[in-house]
Amino acid sequence: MRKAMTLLIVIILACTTVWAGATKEEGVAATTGTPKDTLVIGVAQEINEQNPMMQNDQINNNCFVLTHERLIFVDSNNGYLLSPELAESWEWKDDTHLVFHLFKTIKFNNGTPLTAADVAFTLNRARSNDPTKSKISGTLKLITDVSALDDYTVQITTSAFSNELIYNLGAYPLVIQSKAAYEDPANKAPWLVGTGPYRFKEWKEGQYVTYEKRDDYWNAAKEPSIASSITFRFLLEASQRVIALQNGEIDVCIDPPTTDLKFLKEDANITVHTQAGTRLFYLSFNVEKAPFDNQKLRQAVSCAIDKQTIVDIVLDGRGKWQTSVLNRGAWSFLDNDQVEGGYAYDVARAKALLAEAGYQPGQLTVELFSATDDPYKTIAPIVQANLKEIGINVVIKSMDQATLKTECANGHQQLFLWRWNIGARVDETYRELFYTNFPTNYAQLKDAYVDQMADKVLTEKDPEKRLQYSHELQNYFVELVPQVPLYVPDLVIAYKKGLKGAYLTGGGAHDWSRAYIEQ
Amino acid sequence: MIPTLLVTSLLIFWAMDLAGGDPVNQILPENATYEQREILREQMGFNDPFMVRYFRYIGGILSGDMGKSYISGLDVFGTFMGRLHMTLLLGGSALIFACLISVPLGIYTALHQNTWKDTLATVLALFGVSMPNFWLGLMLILLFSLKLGWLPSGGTGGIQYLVLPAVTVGLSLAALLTRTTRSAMLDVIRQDYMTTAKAKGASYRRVIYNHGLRNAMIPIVTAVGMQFSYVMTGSALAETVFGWPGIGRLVVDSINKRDTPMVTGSIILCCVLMAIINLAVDIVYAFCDPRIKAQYSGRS
Amino acid sequence: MEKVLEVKDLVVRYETDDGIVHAINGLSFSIDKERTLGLVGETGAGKTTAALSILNLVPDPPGVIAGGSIILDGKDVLSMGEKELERMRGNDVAMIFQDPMTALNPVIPVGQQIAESLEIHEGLSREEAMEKAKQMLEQVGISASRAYDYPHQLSGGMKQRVVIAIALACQPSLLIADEPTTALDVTIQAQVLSLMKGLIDNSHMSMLLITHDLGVVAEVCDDVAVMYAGRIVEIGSADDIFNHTLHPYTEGLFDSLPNLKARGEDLIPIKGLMPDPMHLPQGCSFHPRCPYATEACKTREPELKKAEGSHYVACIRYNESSFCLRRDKDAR
Amino acid sequence: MPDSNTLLEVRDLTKFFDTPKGKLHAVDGVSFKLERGKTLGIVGESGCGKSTTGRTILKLIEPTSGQIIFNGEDITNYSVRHMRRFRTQMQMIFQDPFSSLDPRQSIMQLISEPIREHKICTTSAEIAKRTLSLMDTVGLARRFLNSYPHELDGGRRQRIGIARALAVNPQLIVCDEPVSALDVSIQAQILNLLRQLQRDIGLTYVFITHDLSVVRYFSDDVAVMYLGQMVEKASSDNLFANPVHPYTKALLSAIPLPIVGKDKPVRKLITGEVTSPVNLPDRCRFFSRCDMCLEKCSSACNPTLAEIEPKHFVACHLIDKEKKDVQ
Amino acid sequence: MSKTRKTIILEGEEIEIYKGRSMAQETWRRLKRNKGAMIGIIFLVALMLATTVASFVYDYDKDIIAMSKDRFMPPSKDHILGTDNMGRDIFARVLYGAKYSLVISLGSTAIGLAVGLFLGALAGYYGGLIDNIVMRVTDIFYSIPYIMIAVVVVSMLGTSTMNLLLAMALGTFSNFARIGRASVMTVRDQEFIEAGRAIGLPTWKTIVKHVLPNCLSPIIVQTTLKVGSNIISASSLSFLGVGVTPPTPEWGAMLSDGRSYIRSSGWMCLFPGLAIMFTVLALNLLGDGLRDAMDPKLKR
Repeated sequence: MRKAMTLLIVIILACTTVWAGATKEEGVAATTGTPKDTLVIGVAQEINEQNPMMQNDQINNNCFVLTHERLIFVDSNNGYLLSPELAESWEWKDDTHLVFHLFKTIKFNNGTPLTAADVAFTLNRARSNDPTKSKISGTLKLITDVSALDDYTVQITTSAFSNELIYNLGAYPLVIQSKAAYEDPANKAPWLVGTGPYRFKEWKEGQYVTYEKRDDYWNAAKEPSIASSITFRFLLEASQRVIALQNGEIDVCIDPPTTDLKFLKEDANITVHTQAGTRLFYLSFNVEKAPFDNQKLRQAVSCAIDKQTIVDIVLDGRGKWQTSVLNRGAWSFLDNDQVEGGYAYDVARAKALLAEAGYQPGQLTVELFSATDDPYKTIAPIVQANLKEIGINVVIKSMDQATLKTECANGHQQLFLWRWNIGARVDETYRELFYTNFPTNYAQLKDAYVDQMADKVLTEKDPEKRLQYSHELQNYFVELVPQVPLYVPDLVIAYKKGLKGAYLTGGGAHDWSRAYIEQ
Repeated sequence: MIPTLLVTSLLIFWAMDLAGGDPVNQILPENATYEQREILREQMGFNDPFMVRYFRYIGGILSGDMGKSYISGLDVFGTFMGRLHMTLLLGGSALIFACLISVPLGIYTALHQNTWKDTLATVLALFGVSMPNFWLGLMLILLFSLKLGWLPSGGTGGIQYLVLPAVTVGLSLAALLTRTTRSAMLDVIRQDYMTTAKAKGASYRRVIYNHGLRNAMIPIVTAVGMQFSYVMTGSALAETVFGWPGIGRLVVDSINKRDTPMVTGSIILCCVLMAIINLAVDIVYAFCDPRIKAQYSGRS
Repeated sequence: MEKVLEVKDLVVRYETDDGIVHAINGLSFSIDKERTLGLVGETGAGKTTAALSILNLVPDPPGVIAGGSIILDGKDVLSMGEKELERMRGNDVAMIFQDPMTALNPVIPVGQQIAESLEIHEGLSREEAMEKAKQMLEQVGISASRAYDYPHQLSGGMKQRVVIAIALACQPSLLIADEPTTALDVTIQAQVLSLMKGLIDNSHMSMLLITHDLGVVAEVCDDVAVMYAGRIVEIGSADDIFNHTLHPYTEGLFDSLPNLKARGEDLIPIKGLMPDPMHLPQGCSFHPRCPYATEACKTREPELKKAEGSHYVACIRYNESSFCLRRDKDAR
Repeated sequence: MPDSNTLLEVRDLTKFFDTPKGKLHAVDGVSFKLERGKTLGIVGESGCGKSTTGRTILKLIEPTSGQIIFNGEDITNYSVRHMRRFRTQMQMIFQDPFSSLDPRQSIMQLISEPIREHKICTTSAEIAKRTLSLMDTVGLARRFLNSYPHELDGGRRQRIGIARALAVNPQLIVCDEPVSALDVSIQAQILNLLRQLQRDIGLTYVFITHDLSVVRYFSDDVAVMYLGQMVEKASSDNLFANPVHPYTKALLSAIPLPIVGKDKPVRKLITGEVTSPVNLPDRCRFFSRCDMCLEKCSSACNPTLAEIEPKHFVACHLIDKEKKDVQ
Repeated sequence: MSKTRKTIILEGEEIEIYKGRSMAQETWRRLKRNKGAMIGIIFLVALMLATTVASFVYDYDKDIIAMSKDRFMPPSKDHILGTDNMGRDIFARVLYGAKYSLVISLGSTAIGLAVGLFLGALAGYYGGLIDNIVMRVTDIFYSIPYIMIAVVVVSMLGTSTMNLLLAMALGTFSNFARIGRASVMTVRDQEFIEAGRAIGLPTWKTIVKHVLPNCLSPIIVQTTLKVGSNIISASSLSFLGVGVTPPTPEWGAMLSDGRSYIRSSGWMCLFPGLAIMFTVLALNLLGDGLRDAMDPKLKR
């Protein structure tokens, strides 16, 4: 008995020690009674990469905007207007030469000044096909060379003119990094050296990542005034984020579940912010594989899907359904009333189209590939029920996103649910989703007209014509129906009353660097 | 132990290999070029035959490298270790909580066998065993976080963050252990040596605690040892429900993301962990049972 | 002579789910100072229950002591409080159990198990008690160095010696031994019996020896009580019982023993089986098996009556002057 | 030339078990002959190998070495399949009537199992008839036909065991402590039954027990075993009247006799307990407990059985000494 | 002993015999007196009946997966358990879903039982090398928390009801192998097995006629309990998203769906959880009752 008691005491002591240790470590993140000058943001995902050009995930990009800067700033909330960030000005010298002039006062967070050499280094490294250096070379294929003309001038040589190259340079993976840092063998994490107003402090795997304010930020005009540190807490479960917000553990809650919004609205301390989003969820076909190589059948499916109900069920009405394949708000985007014809929800028409396609109701059984997580697992049964109404039986195959991508890339699917979120560059949408033999062309579309029009949209310098091409292509897709665009959810963010200075975009590329809470 | 781990690693490696999902899709963004995909495949040796990859992996482990996550690029061993203490903290607290409840309750019910108190406690324990613990977790959140607002619903931090997950895992464990303790105690009570002790004139307390519990400890410790894998399972669920960054959730998340190195590595490390725990249980066991101690010390 | 123990009209039953087991139905006997009483009976006669009753250790539930009295040194055990009982057990009355394999606590060193009694009753410190325990071990023929051994390290005979040491540790005035040698081999049995006998004689104790083996009784006991279906059917000195048997059941037991027969001679077993203690027959519970049974035996329950001296018998037919057992007939 | 009257002959039978601690000498060089219709009693304390001997004779355990000759046929190396034929000729009655009967089978099933297995009767009516007649033979009331073992007492269960053994009309029955779990009155009933069966059917018994009084009463010949070896063997009367081996003497003296007062022999106790039969040295196994040992007992090798008078065998160095003394 | 007698005619002869009670009959007799077990049985029978009726009354396409406008209706007269996020009646889904939960748990237990018992019996009866191999394999599956095995297997084979069933069978079999081995080893050493050999029964007959029937008690009890715990496991896996495919009304999947709405529509979580709990409770009550009824030690 004594021995057992001793043992028990030892166990208890051991556990208490671990406990105490853990508690101490957690102390940093313990945010009860948040001081005013810190900002804690509850996010739905964990960051997974600290080197900007090794990734392209929204959550990471939200962090890089704090620590790094791009050449130019693309204002998603303002018609994708370009403004200076690191580059004071820029111009196309001819069809293949783009020149940037940098500000001259920029300093990295390790004190070294930023020069054209750093920009050239960054862009050239990003162009590398070596996956240990860069994983985003796919977006820079047009570039043939980047060189520093002098300390503050960079010249980019391209193989052809592109309307959208400049937008690529405004993407977060292409934030400018320090050449010197990479060349310093002592620096084990050179990618942490950036010019942004914050610097990386700590990433506690599975829990949070914290950034602290720099004292020596170069751009006084954009200098953040309040938050001395910004923490992203990874609260993967939506309801938890809401509760955490209400309990004051976090100041901002990204993507609160729509069903909980009424509780947040009742809460006097909380503001619910809503704005139009850009991320498109769609139902797509494998147009190379029976039975959806049949255009009429695809049109029938398009007519059978009750998009508004999906918006109601999945988003509690907070979203818009659409017909165009482009992301809402993108340049040249055609809203539902601007589309010619189209195949909107109409069961009778769907049945007629099904008959036209040569199928009897009940004759067809198809597989729908869907990811196991939200919202796909909710959309899939609705699609199933919709198609059931016109006599198409759907068997849902659930799989994780990785498998889904592989399966779709290999063309095993008949129907699948997926998403797309590109705002500034419509060419990427046309090219990556529909261009013949493009790796991410999961619809397996091979259409010469589409390819030709996509190329035109990319290179046409006459804005009028370019717009027309894009509209034509959108209308063509509406008729071709390689995918049934479903809806774009609104961006919903809940935060403490008094939050100011946050730059929020419908696509999710938020900038929190100047956010603070007014007491 | 070593062959077991080898077979386990082979099985897991094979299973993860068969599971769908191209690792290149995990590592590269969607718009990566064919060219870059091929370079990556070559670099990572994805094109090699299965056994080559497996032995390379084992070789890596032997040289202390368990690989890097496809998703976060972090070192697998480091990530696992970084989360291990969270799971140990949760599992340990749950176990202590369970023991503190179940051992006294089990003894009490055994001593009051077939009275209403016994029936009540037994039925409660049955309810505890019958509850899915993730559901219990949800209900606890509903009550203590949402309705009462006493405790945080998830995440990490001070002790208040530990309470709900530990209770969630601990309650069903407590229910199980109460039943074990009760039946162990009932078994012991029937033994002749208990009558011997009573016949010696030992007081009731002495008989129960000095003679009874010491013997009942043996099956109880066995049960606790057997329950470690249950604790891990329970933790995996509770960690998901409460957003507790432990290894259970790590494995589940990694599988959902097809993070093969993380899954393989974590499961192998889990096995090592279980082996260590089993060893610890054996040692505790030897403390409780001199017959086993004798086996270890070589006396008969 | 002074009586150490007097059991009167004891009734014990077990109330189980399947019915009421009438284990003891009016048991009466007594043990004189420094005498050894052998309680003989077959399985299910209620011997062990009788022993447990004396220490008030009948498991409750399902056991119920429904009546009677057990007077120990002038005090009724059945009306003692829990504290009083604890003081009595192991101190005034000690018990040795049938199976030494299970009677010892497997997780406590044997020395400590002996010492426990001493700590409880003599108020000795742990060390003193252990010292005395070692002496006790030597007394029962085990080296003191084995005091720290666990039961599983000892052989069966040694375990039973330890059990005896535990029982004798506090010099009780009465020792109850419940089949102390049944589980042992015959050579060990002889050793243990002689050890017990020696210790009891030396320390002037009384003993209640419960056994089914008439041979053991003949070796050890001064007095013998024969039990059947929860009652004493015959009680008297060893000589009375062995050489002047009066009850048909006792006779049947003797006739069943092969050791008294010549080879080739048929045994004369008692016909039939022990009655089911849940459904005891009316009248004399032995009548269905008794070769001498009459109609009267089926209805009347015989009382324990004095035959001569200390010899008592419970048989209706004994009162008939012409009645004579076969054994006696043969002897004549 | 096999002696036609000899039913069973065992020559130098040995069975070792491998245990983690070493070689366990369960049976070590046991030899005997058994005539038809006779009973050989094997006595010894627990762990002396008497049960193993019984089981090895029936080849329920494969012997390590030695010979078993049954009815003139050497069955030592017969396979399990081959042995099935002999199962009708040699049977066993087990010690524990509680564990030797499958609790899930009714009496009918239990008794008819060997009948069916060896196709002694084929039609179900015949089987039933034979089962009932067996029940009559062993004195088991027919009304128990559909009962289950757990509903019966020990004596009746043992009768089932006997009926099962008898079902195949065997010539030899090995009885492994058939009465030690029973009360005296029941024990007498079973012993009577076994004896009556021997008389009626002419059965041959190997009667294994630790109870010397039973063996004296029941057996024609008695073999005393100690730690796997036979130390003395003689006819029952001879052995009990004139025990020679110190162990036999101690054993006989240890029996508590139910006699009070008259001519009671003085008991002689031996010290110590049976040692473990693992890794035994090659010397007299009784050496450590023997109070009569000679100097050479500590050094000399294990004594072998020697015939000191007709049909009286003893394995002891004392015999040699006596012989020398005589010389 | 049973007082009931009956008369049979055998060979033209009339014999009055006791109507013996086999172990099964005896168990049933004792089980009938166990209130908890009877409640369990009644609940289970009622549930099965209700499920059978439900599959006739409700149309899968119309009542189980079709959407309606009545979304998030709290429990009311029209929908006694309310409706879910797609306006489907929870009562219908819970009843209909019992089928999935029961089929998955029964199926996985049955497969696990068959495989585990076979391996366990083999290991237990023959011992030696076979025992060693079988036990090492079971050890592997025993030391990894079942949820990890199941998640890996499901992700390897793909998400479907059948694969879920298989994955859980894999987590179950080691349990049965252990129990099968232990009980076969206990029975193997009993004298009646030797008695069977003595009358010349071949090994396979001994195993089938004597060993297996006598191992049944612990196995039946364990099976009952395992069916219960597999219901929980299945729902845990569905909860983690590796269970059945939507919109299958499996209880765990319903819980997982309801989890997002726990705050606004708690009934979506409450009722499937209660359904799991009561079903498992019923199975546990039955299992406990069986254990008591089959264990002669506990006979009072």
